[in-house]
Amino acid sequence: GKKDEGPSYAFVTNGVASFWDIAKSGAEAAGQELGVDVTVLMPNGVVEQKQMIEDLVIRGADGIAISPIDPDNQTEVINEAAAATNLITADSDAPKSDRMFYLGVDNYEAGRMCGQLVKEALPDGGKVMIFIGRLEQDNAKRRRQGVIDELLDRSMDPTRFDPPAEVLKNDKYEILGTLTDQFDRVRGKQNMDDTLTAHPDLGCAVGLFVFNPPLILESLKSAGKLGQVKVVGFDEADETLQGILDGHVHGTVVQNPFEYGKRSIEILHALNQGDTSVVPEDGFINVPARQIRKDTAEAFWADLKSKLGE
Amino acid sequence: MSALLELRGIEKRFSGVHALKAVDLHVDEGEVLALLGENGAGKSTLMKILAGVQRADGGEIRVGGEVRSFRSVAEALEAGVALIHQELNLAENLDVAANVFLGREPSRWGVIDAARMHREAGTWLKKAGLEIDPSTAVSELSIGRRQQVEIAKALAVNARILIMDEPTSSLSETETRKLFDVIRDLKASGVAIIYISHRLGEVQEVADRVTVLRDGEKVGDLDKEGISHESMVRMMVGRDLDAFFPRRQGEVGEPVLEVDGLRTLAFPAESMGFSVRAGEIVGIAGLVGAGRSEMLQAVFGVDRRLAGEVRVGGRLVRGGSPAEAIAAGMALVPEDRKRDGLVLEMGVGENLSLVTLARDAFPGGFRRGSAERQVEKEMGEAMRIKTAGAGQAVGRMSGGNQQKVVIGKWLAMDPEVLLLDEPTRGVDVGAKHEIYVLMEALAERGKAVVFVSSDMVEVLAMSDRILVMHEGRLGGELSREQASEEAVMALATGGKL
Amino acid sequence: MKKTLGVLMVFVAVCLAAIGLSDVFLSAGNIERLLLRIGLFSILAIGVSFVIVTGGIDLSIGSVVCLVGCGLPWLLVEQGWSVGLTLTVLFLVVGLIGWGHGMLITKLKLQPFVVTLCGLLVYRGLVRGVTGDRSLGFGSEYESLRQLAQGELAPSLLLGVLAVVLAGVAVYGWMKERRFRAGVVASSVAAGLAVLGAVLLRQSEFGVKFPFVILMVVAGLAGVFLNLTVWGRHLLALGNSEEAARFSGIATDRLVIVSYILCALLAGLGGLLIVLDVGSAQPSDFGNFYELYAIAAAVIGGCSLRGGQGAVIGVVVGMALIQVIRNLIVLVIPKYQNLEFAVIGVVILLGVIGDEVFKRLAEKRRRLT
Amino acid sequence: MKKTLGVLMVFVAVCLAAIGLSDVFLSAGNIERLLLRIGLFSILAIGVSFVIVTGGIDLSIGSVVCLVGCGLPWLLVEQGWSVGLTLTVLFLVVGLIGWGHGMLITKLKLQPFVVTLCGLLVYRGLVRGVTGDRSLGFGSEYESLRQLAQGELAPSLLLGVLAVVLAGVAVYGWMKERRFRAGVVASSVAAGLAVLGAVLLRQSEFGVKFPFVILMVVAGLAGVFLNLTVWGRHLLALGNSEEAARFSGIATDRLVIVSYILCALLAGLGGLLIVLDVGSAQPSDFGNFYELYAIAAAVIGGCSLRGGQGAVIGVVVGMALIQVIRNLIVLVIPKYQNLEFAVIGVVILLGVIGDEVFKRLAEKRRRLT
Ligand SMILES: Nc1ncnc2c1ncn2[C@@H]1O[C@H](COP(=O)(O)OP(=O)(O)OP(=O)(O)O)[C@@H](O)[C@H]1O
Ligand SMILES: Nc1ncnc2c1ncn2[C@@H]1O[C@H](COP(=O)(O)OP(=O)(O)OP(=O)(O)O)[C@@H](O)[C@H]1O
Ligand SMILES: [Mg+2]
Ligand SMILES: [Mg+2]
Repeated sequence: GKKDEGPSYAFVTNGVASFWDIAKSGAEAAGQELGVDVTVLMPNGVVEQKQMIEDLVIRGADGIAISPIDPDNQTEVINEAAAATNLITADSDAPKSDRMFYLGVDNYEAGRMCGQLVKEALPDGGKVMIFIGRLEQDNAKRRRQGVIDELLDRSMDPTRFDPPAEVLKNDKYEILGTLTDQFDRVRGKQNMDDTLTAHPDLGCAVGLFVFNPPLILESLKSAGKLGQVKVVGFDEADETLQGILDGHVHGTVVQNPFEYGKRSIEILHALNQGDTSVVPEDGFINVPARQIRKDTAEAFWADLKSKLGE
Repeated sequence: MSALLELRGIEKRFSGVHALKAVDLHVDEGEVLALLGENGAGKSTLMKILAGVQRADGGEIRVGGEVRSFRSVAEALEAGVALIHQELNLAENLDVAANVFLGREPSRWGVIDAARMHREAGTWLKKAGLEIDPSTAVSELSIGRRQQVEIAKALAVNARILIMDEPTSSLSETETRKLFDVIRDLKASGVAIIYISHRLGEVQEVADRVTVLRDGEKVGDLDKEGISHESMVRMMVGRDLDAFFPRRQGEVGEPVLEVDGLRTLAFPAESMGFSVRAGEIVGIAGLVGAGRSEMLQAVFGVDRRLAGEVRVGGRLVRGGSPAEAIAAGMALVPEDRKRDGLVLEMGVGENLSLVTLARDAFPGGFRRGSAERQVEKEMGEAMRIKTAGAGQAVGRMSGGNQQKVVIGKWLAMDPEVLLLDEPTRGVDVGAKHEIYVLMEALAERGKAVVFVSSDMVEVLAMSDRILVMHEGRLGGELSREQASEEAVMALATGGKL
Repeated sequence: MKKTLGVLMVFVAVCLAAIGLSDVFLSAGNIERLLLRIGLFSILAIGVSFVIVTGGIDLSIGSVVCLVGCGLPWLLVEQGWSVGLTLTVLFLVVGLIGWGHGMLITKLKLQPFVVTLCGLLVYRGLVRGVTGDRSLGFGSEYESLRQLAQGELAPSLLLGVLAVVLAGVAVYGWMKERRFRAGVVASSVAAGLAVLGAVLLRQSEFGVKFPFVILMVVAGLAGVFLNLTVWGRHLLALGNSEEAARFSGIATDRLVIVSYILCALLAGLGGLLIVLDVGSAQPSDFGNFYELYAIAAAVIGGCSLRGGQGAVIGVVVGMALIQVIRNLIVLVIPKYQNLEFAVIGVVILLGVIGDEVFKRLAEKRRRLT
Repeated sequence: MKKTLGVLMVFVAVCLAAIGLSDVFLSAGNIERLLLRIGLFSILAIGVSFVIVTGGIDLSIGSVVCLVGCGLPWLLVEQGWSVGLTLTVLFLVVGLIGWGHGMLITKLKLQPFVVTLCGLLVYRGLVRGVTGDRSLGFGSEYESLRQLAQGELAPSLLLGVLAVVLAGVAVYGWMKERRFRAGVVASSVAAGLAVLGAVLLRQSEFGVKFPFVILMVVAGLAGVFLNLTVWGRHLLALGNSEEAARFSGIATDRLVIVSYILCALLAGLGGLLIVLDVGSAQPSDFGNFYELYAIAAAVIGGCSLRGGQGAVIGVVVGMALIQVIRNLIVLVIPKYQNLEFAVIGVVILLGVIGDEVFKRLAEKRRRLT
């Protein structure tokens, strides 16, 4: 029972990953600051995500932020929850739903930023392989598509989808494919190992989920190819940042999970206090993605560490 | 007039064994045909073919003159053929009534008429000589009682042709008598019965005709007049067995096995004490369910003792694990050889050396292959175990040969005290004789031998002393001179001498 | 019955704890959702208990859930098939899968664990390959079909159903085992009253979703089948001793095959209802681990993996227990949500240990009298 | 031996196919990695085969892998424990886990499936709870410890090991069953020559990672234990018939407990090596499903889930088969990577079906002679 306690807010992720650890720290930091109760839940799959949202509504959460796994098909659950409490989406949007607004990056754009990094790393073109946890979720699809479209110099079209089974190329870049690991790290590393075997002339490996770049680095290290194959990452795992400093990773695109968590809670609290000024006109609060290269890595990492209280 | 049942030229091969070679057989209405043969002769196989459990490789089955071929048990039942299996086959999770009617439950629209089933089951059970509540769980019954349930189950089929494959192997005198009454009734109502048994006394009593198999071949028939112990033995074994029960006059020495104040889980209120001397053979008699097996198992330590002391050669043997009993020189040949006696998937050699393996091992626990092979050779010869080639799984061997493997396993460790629970259950005359000789030889060498048996003849002939159990109690003790069928029966049913 | 009583007691205890710990546990909305979840998942558990009764196991349930759960939106939305055709084809395929398992297990004598483990790998693998591993869903279409999972029954109708079920349970308990009659009747009535109370208290918006109603029907049929019919009896017998059943003239192979078909079909039904409820499915994880939940529920509900023992009511209560625990954790201690599995594991373990200890004590008492 | 021969043949066939389909399959780097993976995962499979031989099962392997895999970086990096203390504590805990399983199974007579299913839920749940569900890793530290998984042995040393193993296999096959002597010797020599050839062809950068060497040692010890010692025989006997073993004075309970402890310890060893190799771990999914791979490898390698049958070499070959298939898919048809599970499932199924059919044919032939 929570009757006479203060307001409580919840953040529902789209899975369990270290990316969300950072968001959790952000949300909890906001909770401490505001003196409110904050819960971060990490479901496995849509079924569990639905159940968690339902249970949170029943529990009487005063505001919920979620990162929907399959936004197009989760409209109902989101609407139901939105009818009961303040609801925003973070990290991944559900534009067709009644969510109040979306807070996060445009994953397609972030993907294109990542693509730019690949172009920088491989100015003369070459073979590129994409590694990702899984492809089903919306942000993954868009992020990957952004990378591909940027490399192939295609127009901006976030709705495009190239099946993972196809080899895509233009005169410079050959995208060999997209390998998923379903969050199994051993698999993730093996995917890179086998790619190195099959394509000794691999130019660049792109790791799109937070744990992918570190696995790519592990694999390169054990193959003695560190520095020979370019690596472009996504998100800010410690190993990735260290890799940038060491010169083994060309760069990474960081979202701002800490901000996702922190600002979600702050905004939900404001809404709960009746302050509607926080609602953006266009329904989108952009927490822009950034490219981190060797020159910016150190400062970024120091800042991150201080935020996480390390 | 053609016979009710006629088998012609039945053939059956298993891998490595030609189990049936062109066997002919026939039975008439109201006739009791005894089917005899040594262990592994092919009796059970023939009957399984007849009951639709297995299919013949060749030959013809005629029921009432009509050629039939049973592809399943259901078809055989349909044709009026029922089989009481040699090994128990009951669903232990169900109650007695459900087992009696298994596969033929009285029902309406698929819904079981439980009340009717229990009522009728009660009647059949009574006929089979078992007066228990039909809603008793089968798992709570002793082996002998389970065999009676099997009998009731077969009776309830109302078969025209009823096959009994060693129905009395776990039954004692009283229950056997009741079965014979049933057989007489069935006979009178025109049922044809095929009766398989290794107790030749019974055969003499009930059979109208005898057919003998040897090594999968039919060796001949005996008609009512020709049936005698000697003639049957000669036909089965191919020679006379002299001195079927070896006579004994060894010296009896000091007590080797002493049991005092023993209480078991089956009868927690009763306590027992007895002792057995070196060179002595003690028989333990009693009705089915009297607690004999339970007593041996508690002495040996496979079952927990509630109280009591067991000493071997004066040394206390703690209960709770057979390993200690073995270390003290005890051996137990269990009643249920398939479950407790043998590792069915393993070969003869592996089974024979199971107990001695650790003793003979190299330092560091490595197995000594030479010792294993020696045990296999020695015991194989001593017990005259017949196999269908090296490496044959014991589960595939005939019942008698399996029993020899179990006994051989224990003899290999050269025990001081040998406990045997129904050692000749399902064993043919030849092998029985060999087992008797073995028991005798052990006693001769100053070992203590205790055996539980439901075969009255055997108990009377082989024991120096008979202990009779009744409902978990030692009801009395008979010396060789006092021993008689009447005396044993009196004590077993709770009476006094 | 005895075993069912044990899990029922644990369940009641957990529910009481839930009522004490959370003031929204008994709210109409929560009960409604709980019943929905119990409905969805118990269907799987009942399916697997048929197989468990035969002494087998089915590890492919989660993948069959995935097959139907992903196949439905894929065929309807992406391939544009009609609802009728899609359902027919899906359930034919699922039936064939069950039949295939049964055939491999009975005719080729392969081990159920191995056969269905391969099933687990193959069906999900195929779905992933065929659908190209993409997210599938209904968007905002097929609303009428989705009513199958989302529609509600009025409380009055529910009460009727409940009454019938309770009566059935009571009668069954009475017929089956007199010693436990009292306990069963008492606890069924208590459970009934609890639900009734909850309903009356907040009758306002309360409604029972169809999956729970479907579960009631499935459970009722399964209970009758297993406990009262000849085939159920035969299933129990063959689960204990295949030989004993075969030697009694029972067509054991056919029965085993039927039970695998039933299990697959119920898994398919569960998958159908779950995807209709959730509206979206990802081939790579939809239904993941559901077989383990289903098996766990069956086991705490009184089925023995050695075969020959089954109890439909117990299985439903077992699954209800799991669902209430999950619900409770999110309601009361969401911070420790990642301990959820540990809690469920511990409760299951305590349940089976308690059961065993209880059985031993009873045995001892019986022996001493 | 017979069963081992079957899976060996399939394995050789798949390898030949791989050589034909991919020109990099035999490259030093690939072989090196394959051996590493075979090493890492076969250790788990050998562990579970001890339990399977007793007629039991261990579903908690994946969670034990998670426990050690996450516990190691957590204790070292986050809690700052020393390496020695961490390893001691972890393996003590894992040993206790195995002991607990064994005790519950032997003394309380609970079903192995249930006990270890609870283990599966509880250990991972606890790790998730305790570590707060966050990613754990070594960063760039603990390089020397990580050498345990990443270090290499020179080819010459490998050849020595290989030769010894081959000789062992040959001698064993010769002693065990004369009829299959020829087959075993031939195929071992063939396999040896193949590896030898591969090595000589590209001796340049070839080295064998320690996990494979550790596997060789573990497999050697396990093979000796199971086939040559008294306890191994006792284990087989009790797997076939617990009662008969108990009546023969074998301390069945103790043996069963030991086999669960061994299984847990080997799972822990596997988890240790895996995390040292990969460098990071996420509590929610590290080791997920590994028990199923391990069990599958054990089964295709010739262990029967009914107990009483085991074959260490077969188990290793079984796991090698799985790993080669995975490798092959990524090398040759990466676009169908999501069909991987389906392919593995089909191969396992074909393997066991082939085995059964082969056995039946042999039986038939024997009958007709
Ligand atoms: N399933 C089987 N597979 C292989 N061989 C078998 C099988 N069943 C029986 N045999 C063999 O067939 C032969 C006949 O066995 P059967 O059981 O019919 O003998 P029996 O006359 O009934 O013997 P007993 O008196 O010991 O019961 C034996 O050699 C036995 O080993
Ligand atoms: N597994 C069991 N579970 C419960 N009770 C049992 C079990 N086995 C035997 N009993 C009971 O223990 C008592 C003694 O059985 P026991 O087997 O020792 O008798 P027995 O004299 O050897 O008879 P039999 O000739 O039938 O084997 C019987 O009353 C029986 O009902
Ligand atoms: Mg026989
Ligand atoms: Mg007895």
